[in-house]
Amino acid sequence: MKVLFFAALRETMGQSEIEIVLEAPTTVGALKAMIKMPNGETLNAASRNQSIMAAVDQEMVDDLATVSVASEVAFFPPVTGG
Amino acid sequence: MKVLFFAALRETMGQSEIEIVLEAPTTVGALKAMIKMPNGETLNAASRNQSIMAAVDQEMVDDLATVSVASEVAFFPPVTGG
Amino acid sequence: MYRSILIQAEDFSLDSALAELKTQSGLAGGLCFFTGAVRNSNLDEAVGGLYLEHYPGMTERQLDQIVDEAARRWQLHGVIVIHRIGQLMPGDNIVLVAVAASHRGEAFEACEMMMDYLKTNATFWKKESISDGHRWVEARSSDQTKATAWDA
Amino acid sequence: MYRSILIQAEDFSLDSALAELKTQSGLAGGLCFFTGAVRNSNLDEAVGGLYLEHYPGMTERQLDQIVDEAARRWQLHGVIVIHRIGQLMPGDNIVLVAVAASHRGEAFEACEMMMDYLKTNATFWKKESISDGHRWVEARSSDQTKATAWDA
Repeated sequence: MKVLFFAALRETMGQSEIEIVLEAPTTVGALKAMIKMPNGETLNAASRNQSIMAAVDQEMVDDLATVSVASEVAFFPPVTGG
Repeated sequence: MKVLFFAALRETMGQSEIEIVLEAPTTVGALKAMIKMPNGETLNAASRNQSIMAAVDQEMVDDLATVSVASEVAFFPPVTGG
Repeated sequence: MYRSILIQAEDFSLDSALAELKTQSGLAGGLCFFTGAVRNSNLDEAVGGLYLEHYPGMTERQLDQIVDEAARRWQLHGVIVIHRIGQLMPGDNIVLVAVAASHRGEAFEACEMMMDYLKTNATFWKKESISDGHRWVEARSSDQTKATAWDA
Repeated sequence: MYRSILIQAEDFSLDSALAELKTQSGLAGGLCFFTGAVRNSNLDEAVGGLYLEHYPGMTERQLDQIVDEAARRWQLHGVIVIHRIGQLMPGDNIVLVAVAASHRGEAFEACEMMMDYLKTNATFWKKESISDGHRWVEARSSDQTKATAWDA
């Protein structure tokens, strides 16, 4: 499955996209605990100090949402368009 | 002094402007009782069946407003711009 | 605050109004525009055109007072009001109220208030061409209700 | 109801949007437009430019859902949403929301709701150029408050 990062979080991660092979469906929260930032902190830990939004298959979701082995997941800061 | 008519009232009056010589200041209501429409009815009587707005020196006023001997008075239906 | 009030037979351009507000009133973040256009029917009858009459002098004063009131209520950078007069056809623009403000909420509110006040306070009258002649458009009580609501 | 949703680097024209709404959505009497423009300062610092990033695919879906919600709430003839991406300069247009409706109150409300939802739900991010480099613009809680108010 594909994980995308946008804006400030993309810059923090140093990349816009990573591939993760899931053996079984999981949750957004569990996925955040698996992904490490360059400073070694997990996304899950980082989201205690900064707001990190999540989307699964291009729909806004919370940490309890299901991630399938083929989902497109994205993490990003609160949006600032308009 | 000058009395102006606009829109449907101008058409009813058959003219857009009349001159009235006032010997002393009066009120809008009294002026309406002096002005006759072509059918013989006064503006005052007509205003029982239709809404007639008044302006003195280009400010919206009611029947109690003062009309001086040199005022510009206008009568017209409710406005419909925009 | 920049202001421009025009009563004219000619059409207007929203892009020009936008450029004018940006040039004349500083770089406001939020710009709201309202345009009223001639509809092709009214009260279930086809409308072939609209003639707009006004009270020269008084109309400008009334519009100026409406802009004053908006400027008193909200922090605005600029306001443009353009109202057309004379013979118009279905689809033609009638009126433009354009507002520049720092915050979009203020731009929306000021624009809507000015339209509501303009509808009930500016000395314009519309005469419609219909199949069997002409008729003067009647004022709607809903417009009066909307305008009065701003005073609550 | 006519709808057009565009995400583009190019500038847009309000006059073109007005003509498009008139042509595509029938002769609506009331047309409301909101345009957001790049300001030349933010948080008391001069801003030299703005870079707009978005999430291709998801942004279009979100905007489509926002238009759905407006169409569900109000009787609208047409909606155009255009949001620019890429590098913009102070004074440049960022976003256009244009609404055609029979009644002006509906045009104003729908336009403001879509702007409020767009601010909090559409996947765009702004990065400002300031004197000592760049900074990502932070979301404002006031925008969240405004968007949430529509659900009350």
